[in-house]
Amino acid sequence: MLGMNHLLAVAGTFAVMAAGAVILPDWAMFLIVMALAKGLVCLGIVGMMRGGLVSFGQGLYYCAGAYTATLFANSFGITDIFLLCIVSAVVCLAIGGLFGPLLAGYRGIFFAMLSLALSMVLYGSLSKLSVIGGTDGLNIAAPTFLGWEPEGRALQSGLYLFVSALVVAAGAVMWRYFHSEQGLIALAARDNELRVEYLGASVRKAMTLNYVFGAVLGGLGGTIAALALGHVDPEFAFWTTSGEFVFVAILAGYLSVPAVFVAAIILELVRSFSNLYFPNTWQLALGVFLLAVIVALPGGLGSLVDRRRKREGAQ
Amino acid sequence: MKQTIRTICATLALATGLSAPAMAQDDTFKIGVITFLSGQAAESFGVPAWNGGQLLIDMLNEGGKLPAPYDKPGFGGMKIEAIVVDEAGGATKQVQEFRNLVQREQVDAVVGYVSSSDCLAVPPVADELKAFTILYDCGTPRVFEDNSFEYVFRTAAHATMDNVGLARYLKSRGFEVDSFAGLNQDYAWGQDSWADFTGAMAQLYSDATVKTALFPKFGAGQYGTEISALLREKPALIHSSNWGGDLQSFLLQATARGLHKRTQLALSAGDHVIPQLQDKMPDGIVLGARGVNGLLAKARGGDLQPLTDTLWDSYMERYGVIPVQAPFRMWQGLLGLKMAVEKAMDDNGGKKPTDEELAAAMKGLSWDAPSGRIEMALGGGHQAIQPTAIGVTKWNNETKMMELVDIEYFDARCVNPPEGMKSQDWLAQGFPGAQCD
Amino acid sequence: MDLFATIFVDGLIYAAWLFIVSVGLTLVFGVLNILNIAHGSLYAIGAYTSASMVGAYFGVGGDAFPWGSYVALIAAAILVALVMGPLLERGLLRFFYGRDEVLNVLVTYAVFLILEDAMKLIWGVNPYYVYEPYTLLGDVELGSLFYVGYDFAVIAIAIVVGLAVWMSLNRTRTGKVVLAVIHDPEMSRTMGVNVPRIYLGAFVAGAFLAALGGAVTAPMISVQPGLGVNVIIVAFAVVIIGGLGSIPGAAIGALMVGISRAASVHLLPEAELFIIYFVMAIVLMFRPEGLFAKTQARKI
Amino acid sequence: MSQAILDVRDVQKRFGAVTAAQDITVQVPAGAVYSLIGTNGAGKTTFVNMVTGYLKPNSGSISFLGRDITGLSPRKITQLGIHRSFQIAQLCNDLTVEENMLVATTIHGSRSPSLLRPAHSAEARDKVLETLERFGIADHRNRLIPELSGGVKKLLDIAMAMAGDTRIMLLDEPTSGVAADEKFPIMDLVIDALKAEGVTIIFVEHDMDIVTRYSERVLAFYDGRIIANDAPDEVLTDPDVQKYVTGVTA
Repeated sequence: MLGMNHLLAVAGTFAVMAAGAVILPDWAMFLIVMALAKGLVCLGIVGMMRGGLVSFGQGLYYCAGAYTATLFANSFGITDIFLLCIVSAVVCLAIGGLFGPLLAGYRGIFFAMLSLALSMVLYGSLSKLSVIGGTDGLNIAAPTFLGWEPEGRALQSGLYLFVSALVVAAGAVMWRYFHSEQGLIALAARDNELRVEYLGASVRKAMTLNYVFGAVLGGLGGTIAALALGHVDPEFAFWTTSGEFVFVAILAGYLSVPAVFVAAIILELVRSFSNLYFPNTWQLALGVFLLAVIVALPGGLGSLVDRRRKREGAQ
Repeated sequence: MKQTIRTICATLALATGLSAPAMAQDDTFKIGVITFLSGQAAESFGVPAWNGGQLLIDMLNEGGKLPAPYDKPGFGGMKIEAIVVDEAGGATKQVQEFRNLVQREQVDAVVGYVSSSDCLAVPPVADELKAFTILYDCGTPRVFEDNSFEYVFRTAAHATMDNVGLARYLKSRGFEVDSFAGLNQDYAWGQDSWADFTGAMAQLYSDATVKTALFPKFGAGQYGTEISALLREKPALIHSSNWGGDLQSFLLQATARGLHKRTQLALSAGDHVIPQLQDKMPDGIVLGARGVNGLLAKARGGDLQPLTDTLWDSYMERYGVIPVQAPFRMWQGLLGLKMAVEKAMDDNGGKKPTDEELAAAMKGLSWDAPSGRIEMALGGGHQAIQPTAIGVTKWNNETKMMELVDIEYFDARCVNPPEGMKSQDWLAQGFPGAQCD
Repeated sequence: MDLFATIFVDGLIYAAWLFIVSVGLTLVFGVLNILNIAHGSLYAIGAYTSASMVGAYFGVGGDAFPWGSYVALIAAAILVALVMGPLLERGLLRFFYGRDEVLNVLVTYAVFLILEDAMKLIWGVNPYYVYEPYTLLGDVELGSLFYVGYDFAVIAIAIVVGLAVWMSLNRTRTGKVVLAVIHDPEMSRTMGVNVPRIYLGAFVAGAFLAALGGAVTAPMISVQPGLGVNVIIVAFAVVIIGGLGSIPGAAIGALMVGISRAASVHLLPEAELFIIYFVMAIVLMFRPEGLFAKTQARKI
Repeated sequence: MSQAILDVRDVQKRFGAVTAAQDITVQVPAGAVYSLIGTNGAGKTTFVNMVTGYLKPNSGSISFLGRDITGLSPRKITQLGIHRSFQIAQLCNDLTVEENMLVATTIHGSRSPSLLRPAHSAEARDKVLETLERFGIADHRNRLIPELSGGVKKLLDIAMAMAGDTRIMLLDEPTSGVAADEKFPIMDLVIDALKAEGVTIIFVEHDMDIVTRYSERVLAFYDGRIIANDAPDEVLTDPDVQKYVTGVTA
């Protein structure tokens, strides 16, 4: 599966990230936890982007994962983060498996809008369901880790380490997938579906697979976000939430996996500071930043890394 | 993958570099204020509230501007410094901003939240961080009915009061309501308000039938179809908890089609649109202000009049508009905080109080505000009750101002559930323990 | 009045409004291949500008001739189109032609964010009212219900807008050139069509229609921040249902959404929130690219 | 005559009022080399598109080894071993030449592509390099498609079509866009390689020299019909063909 070099890189990445649990101040640790949780969702979009599709509705899975974890936790009193992640992933896998084949036939803006519509339907349904809090949402208790019940800074650190590990694992799995045979087919389909079909591969299957991966990642991201925030509400599925994910995915580009998480962290930092220092014009600041990124980095952050790779390869 | 490590190192370095904490100082009391500066709630609630807050903070810092017991400068002599954050962007963002305020900006207290969803999301974090927090505006009863929090206080009554007050007013003024309908925004606020109102009506007007319950989308702007449905159904009364632009648009469109001539309109939170609509708002609308706020406070008289008038006049002078409900709730929150700080300092020998000391002081506190006596009587001393009032709109052609007439004031214990009882149960059981004059 | 007639009239009024706000969106997409989120901002700017201009009109003694306020409404939309259209198209969007359409959605999303705050800086957060044009046309009694005359004026405006757009595309030389550009920009360029000018013209027209939507709506609402965001999603849904780039599609889409929404409010208010997505899902299930999209086989 | 590997009977295709193909009936024996000639719009590419599933006939049937394949999707037909190249090379523009070829070998190499097995393994790349060398385009392997000349694109397109286990190969104008002096070498390479594996070949061609040199049988198309079906010499001297197709006046 992974070569020795890759295993070392994975372990090294995790070690560096883990150091953050010691040196980072609480607020920064929380910010990174949220950024990485959203990064997981965006990684799913990046996977779809490799097949040429951009989902404007990943909030669907972000929200479904968050609510699954919350309802499961509140109904059965389970707070174990591993268990909650697995349950959400399974539920989102099922939803993704249901919608994936339906949506895999759509392309471009239609795929984007249809996925958006699905997530808005979830938004609307949850808003109506006052039994589970309606638009006000629900709270979820702090997570435990296989019986360990930390509080305060230890809780933050535990969560941070868990997310770091999850991100590294998910990143490695997705990296493996992107560069697998099936991943190459998706990349080819992005360019020329006709050719892929005439080589005898199913574009629909490639798109469905990407979509299902996106669903599971979205569910995991939502679960982490819910546990970190302690709260879920239907806004998780609102179109502006999904739009933000797309923005991170575009900022990262589809060429590099780590770039996704770096992009997510950058966006969180920009948003957090602009909100504090320009409380009246933070949207303006964010918009300008967005435009600047799109103009300056048309291929996303990943293109910086990838260009270098190609040059090195050529030498 | 090597660059992965490099990028992550860089990010971590960046993050730590930004983390130098702001130094806490003993001669200032730093509060984080969160309220809507953008979006629909900015105009109706966020900006007027913050205008009122700024005004009060300036007056307190200067000292001697307000009648006793609020004549001492600042909070116990400490200068009040405020950082304001936009509440727009959803609960997710607010939890993050809350952590930033507490951990990065090291504020001494947080005062904020108009949106119920933020009020539900923030308290667990406040307790986790042991950060003293005042919820000054939001309405949902769930905050302290479903949970209890050590460091979180709500200095305004929850929304059940608004609709119980409204129903009681209708009954005591002899309105004949054999049928009614609702038009409420399609989110928790509107849904809960409608549930509270129908609950209260079921007790007070048990024969009245519900014609239709409409829930147009938040921010819909166009109410033509809903108005047609209401005209067609011909209910005796229409209840709406709409606020802001949604309420204004609804009133403009409804009055143009004569809805108010066929049916009695009752708006549970409608006072804040008076300054904008003025005579475009028809006479005879039954109107609440979520407490004895705005015009209802101005018309009340009594012991609190000097305090009310001082703030009223200063607000009018600075902003050229009457203060409506939002600044009143900000005032009661900040004045409560002032009382709590000073009480805590009395107890600890004059040091700047810790979060624990503040929480201990705030618990069960009561104080006077322009909106009446605020008592932290519910939720184990964390949830306020306050009196409320309802009036009817009447345009004064001489002053060219909208007035509220036939005002009836309700005691806090008449319109709020007693301690230990959920508002839904209180409504369902016919207001047990209610103390009305 | 009979229930179904009421539903029809209500639906028609709402559909007229929907059509005005979405026809510009579909036109801009057809020509520039950009799905413009900032369309909502242009709508809001149109509302603000018309509120300001109508306010100013009555401020300088327009009471003597209130009908002039309608001129002010239209003039506001033209002003917005002439200022914002070239500014956005020449200043920004032209650098993104031919790029991925989803990326372009994000570009316009950024513009939307910027304009949201820019409007706040210009107009503040306090609402503006211009109710005069709304009440000027009096009431219309239909059966037992009263409607505002202005509602029917909106229907008339929608019809005029629809016919004007259709006529200028199909009955004028420039319009035919525009249709050619929609059909095949590459080919048109080689045929000597000044494509940049067509793009600019189409965007200005789209901006005008968005601003007109706002200007027409301004008298019946309170104009304040957050106005644009709600318009975008419904307008998107309408043009997706109708088929991106199709003018008749926008009309049919608006009617379908308008009527079904009215039916839902009268008969099943609980479903109102979903009805628009429901219609969209049903349509896309059978016509994956919308009702009036031309499905063209690629030449290989 | 051996058994027909491809059996096309009474096939019709209409686009609105235009009839692009009618009464198309032809049996192609296994291992044969057929060429299709005709003016633009005569129905050659429509024929190729119908056989390979891009277009569905309005009526008639197409069978492959006795199995009805009418209306199957391109993917299903490709999986049966009916492969094609394109008039306009169909390549992935964001990928390099090597990666394009890798896509072809990956897909043809396994019926169910793995989600784990790396596509860029040394083994796979060696195989790709070998193919690229055989087609003389190995020097271009790290270049992106838009940087290539028409001839190289065409070769890559054909090379990709040939990557799998082919029973019938349909080549749509294999030499269009190729420099004149390279046409014969390319055809030699392609036809020899395919013949060596016993593949049945059908190619669309405008150059009559190539038609006579490589094909065993010619189908002449005019106005959606096959107007001649015979050996090259016979067809090219047919007066109708000369009148409607080759433009040679007798």
